[in-house]
Amino acid sequence: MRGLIEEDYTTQEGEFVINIGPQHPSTHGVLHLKVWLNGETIIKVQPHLGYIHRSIEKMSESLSYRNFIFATSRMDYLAAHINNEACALAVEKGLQIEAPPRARVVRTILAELTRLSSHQLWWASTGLDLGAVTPFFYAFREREAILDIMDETCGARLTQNFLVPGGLMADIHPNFQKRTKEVLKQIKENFKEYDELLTENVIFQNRTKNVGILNKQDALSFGVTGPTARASGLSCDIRKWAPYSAYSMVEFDEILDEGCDSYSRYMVRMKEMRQSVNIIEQLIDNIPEGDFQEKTKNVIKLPKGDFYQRVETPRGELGVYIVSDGASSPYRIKYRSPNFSNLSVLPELAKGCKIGDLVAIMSTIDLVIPDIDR
Amino acid sequence: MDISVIIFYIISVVITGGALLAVTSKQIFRAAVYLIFSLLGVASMYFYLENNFIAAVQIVVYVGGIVVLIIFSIFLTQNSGHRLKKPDGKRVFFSALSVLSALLLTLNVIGNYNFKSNSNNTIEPEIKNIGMQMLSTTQYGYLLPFEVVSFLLLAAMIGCIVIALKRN
Amino acid sequence: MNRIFLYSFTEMALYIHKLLENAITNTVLLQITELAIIGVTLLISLVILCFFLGWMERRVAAFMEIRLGPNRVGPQGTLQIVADTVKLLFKEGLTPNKSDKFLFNLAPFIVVTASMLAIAPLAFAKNFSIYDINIGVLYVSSVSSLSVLGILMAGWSSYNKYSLLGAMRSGAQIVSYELSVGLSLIAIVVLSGNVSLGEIINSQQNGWWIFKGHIPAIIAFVIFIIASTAEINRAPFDLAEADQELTGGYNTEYSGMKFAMFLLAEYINLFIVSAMAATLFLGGWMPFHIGDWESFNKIMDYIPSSIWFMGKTFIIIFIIMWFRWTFPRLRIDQLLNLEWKYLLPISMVNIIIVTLIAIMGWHF
Amino acid sequence: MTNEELKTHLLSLIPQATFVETGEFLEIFIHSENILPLMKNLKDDEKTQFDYLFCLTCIDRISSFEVVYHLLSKNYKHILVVKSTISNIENPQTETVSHIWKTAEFHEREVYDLFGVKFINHPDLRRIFLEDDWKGFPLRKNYSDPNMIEL
Repeated sequence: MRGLIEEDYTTQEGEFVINIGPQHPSTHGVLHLKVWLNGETIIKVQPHLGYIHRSIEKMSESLSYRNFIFATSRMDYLAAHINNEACALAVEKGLQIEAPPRARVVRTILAELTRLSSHQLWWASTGLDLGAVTPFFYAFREREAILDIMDETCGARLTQNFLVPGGLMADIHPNFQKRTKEVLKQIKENFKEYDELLTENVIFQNRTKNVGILNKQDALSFGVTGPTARASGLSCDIRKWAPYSAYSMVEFDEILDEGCDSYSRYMVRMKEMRQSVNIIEQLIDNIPEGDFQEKTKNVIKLPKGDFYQRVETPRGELGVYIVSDGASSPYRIKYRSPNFSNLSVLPELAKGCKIGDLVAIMSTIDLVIPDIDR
Repeated sequence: MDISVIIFYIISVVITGGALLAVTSKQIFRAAVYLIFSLLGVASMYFYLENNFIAAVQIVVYVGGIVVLIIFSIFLTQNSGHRLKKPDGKRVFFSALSVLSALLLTLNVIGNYNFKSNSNNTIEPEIKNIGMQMLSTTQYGYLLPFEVVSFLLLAAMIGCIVIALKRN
Repeated sequence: MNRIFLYSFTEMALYIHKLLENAITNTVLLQITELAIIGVTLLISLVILCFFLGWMERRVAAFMEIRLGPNRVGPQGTLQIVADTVKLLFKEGLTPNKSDKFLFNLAPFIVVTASMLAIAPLAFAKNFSIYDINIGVLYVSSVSSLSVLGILMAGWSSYNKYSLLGAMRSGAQIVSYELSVGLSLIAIVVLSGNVSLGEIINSQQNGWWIFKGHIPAIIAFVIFIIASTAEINRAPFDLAEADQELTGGYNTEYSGMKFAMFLLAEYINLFIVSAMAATLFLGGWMPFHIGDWESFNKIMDYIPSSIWFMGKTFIIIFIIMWFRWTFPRLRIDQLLNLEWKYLLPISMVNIIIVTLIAIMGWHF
Repeated sequence: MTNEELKTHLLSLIPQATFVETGEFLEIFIHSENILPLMKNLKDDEKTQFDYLFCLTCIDRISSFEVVYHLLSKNYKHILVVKSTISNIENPQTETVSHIWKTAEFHEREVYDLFGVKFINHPDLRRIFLEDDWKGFPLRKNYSDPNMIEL
């Protein structure tokens, strides 16, 4: 058994160990945390990973450059499109081509829709983790509408697989613009409900404020990215640092918060949703006409060398590192997944907290386990 | 046989059975649970005697309060699930001796007490009367014991707080 | 006895009593039969009540969560809960291997029995209660403190750390919140000068205590609702179960009918708490009366007393359900802080004010 | 600093290092023995300030292992890729950098798990994904498993 050797459970007087996970309502997947407790207070947390390791990196070594993209949809399944985008961009970097403007704009819109739906799921599950069941259904109302748009255009709701190196797999659905605008209108109206239901709730604020303080130095040192790091005042938005796709065409703010606690992580995501709406609004009426795909060879071969592409997923910085030896499939692929680094800071944050706080911290870090295990 | 007699015997069995099991049980948590049954039996005996107030107080104080505290301290000590060791002979002997002398004393008192049947004029233990008695300063008033007990409890509470503060 | 109300429970009870008296001559047998009838009727009506509360909770939850809730099994989904019960009946009641099997199996019964005991002095309608004990308020609060023992037992005997943690939490929680519940009950006892539930209801002939007792009575009512929600382990104070933290707390290891017993106890407790609030603060079965407005009071009297009682109780039940489906859960230290730093001091001060009001006769 | 300035600065630190500039980022090749002083310098030096290790991985070059560090400076916004070569393929070892960047702790565990590269002085070097008794290191090129399906 992994790491469950007898001496691992040694405890001091008055301490005991509980296993949170691999099946536990608040771990959102098969994450296994071994928690040393003194009463309700956490002394130490040790994550155990790998319960759903599917070796996507090894698999990709024998897949072609067209096919390996689709394996990544299963990594961070809440941001499948953005994972695909990272891979497509990395291959395009190797081929030294650029997707046509139409493809780039559509990619960005889809990416932001993905971000919205991902953040909505996060909001839903945060409420659920803290014991409020109702937010779940309110968030899923909008998420469903977004997934319906995905369904119409990409043909799939969760694992879109809509991208190929060089552009999009197909053109957008005729209804795409109309329905997106409808959804945006709906979302903007319902932000009020989100705030009334959870953000302004006194119990919620007490549960999250001053809980799980992550200072800026630690965030940087642990490689924490995404909203989790931005809530500690660490600027790390790849959309600003190294703009890709159509992000250089739009104006938006990088949300930073100096609160460092769970509540500011929450607020950063809430504000980010509004920014995403803002980005989509700027692009949705300006989708350029033209090709949606750059012509590529049937069998793509990348030149010898390394190609690294960073993108901003809803959970942080995703890096795709392709090492090519000139063949038709990558020599080595590395996914620098945001959740892997974000998880590494969890033991640090949870020290001295209560069990209830651990749940609050986990949900505001927003872990997606398949992305950790890959 | 009247139904009240049946009820009386049922309650008696619960009290004595609970008490016996509580002292003979090998597991400390189970002993506490049997103690609950015994105390509840006493409470129902009070109900049976129509001393409702005393019965309710018995439940609130002993079952709801003291036994819960006992169970809590059992939880907090380690090895609460383990079986207790058999006590050594000397201890058994002296325990038996003390129990026996207590039994003899009780029997003696009961035997010498002249029970009067006063079923004709039952006293209604009104809460008002109890309250008045509790706070009266007359000859049979309980104000002094009442105050002494509350002072003792206050001291115990302060002591608890001091101990709890020291640990941090 | 007012003959207008054909559905008076008292009439029914008397009728059955007379019927039995004629049939059975032996007094012992008669008493046993009547006890058995009361017991069985109580059990059946409690189970039906819990079915209804279960259905109501689902529909209320669905209403809050913009969805439909059960609406297929039976009219408006009313039979859904029956179907669930049948499912639970047929499920295997697992007992963990290393658990203390005797206590593990005993615990659900203790919890259910404790909550069922508390129903005895409640007056469901005019002159209708199982046993109008002369210390009703004290009795209810003492008997309801027994359920914590069942929970502690369940948590300890499961041989599961989650269960143990849940039991510890619930123990700390119930013991603390009992104080506030008790103090807010005492507020009404002081105002009415009575401990018997029947007498307290009668004292509300010319107005309910929540109106007669000025602001202190309202404060006591609010504290009672908050503290008793905590005492019956319902969200946002459901730390003992806390699915997201302890995967179910003290009832993690329970399944089948034994689990259903905990559910049953939860709903009975919910009902008792609401009924107590309705009885003490809102006049129980007493219709809405205003001072000496004779004609208005007469009109109000035409609504049957059982409907008054149930109406008030279910309004409070709805409020407590409303809490559950909108609030996040508190943390354990916040929970205890709320009690010891806010509710308890407030109710202590409140009780002094109430006593002053009662002595000076300032209440109506 | 631009890539050129960075290059001259680094050459003053380690004269024997080689550079590749064809890719997107500047890459520096060094031997694994020199890794620790260089990394410490890169992090602490006022001029470089590489305070963010955003990727750490390994490549099996069959004749050697290559540990790749992607470094970024939040202050100067320059990026450097450090590639350290481990020539001992029988028992690959290198110094840990987990005390310089804490994120390296998990990433090095991953590399150890999948490549078998040992990190000396690592605080908690255990397998991270695979079971403790797993045979072999899956991401090595010579890894084979009877249950593996050729695609």
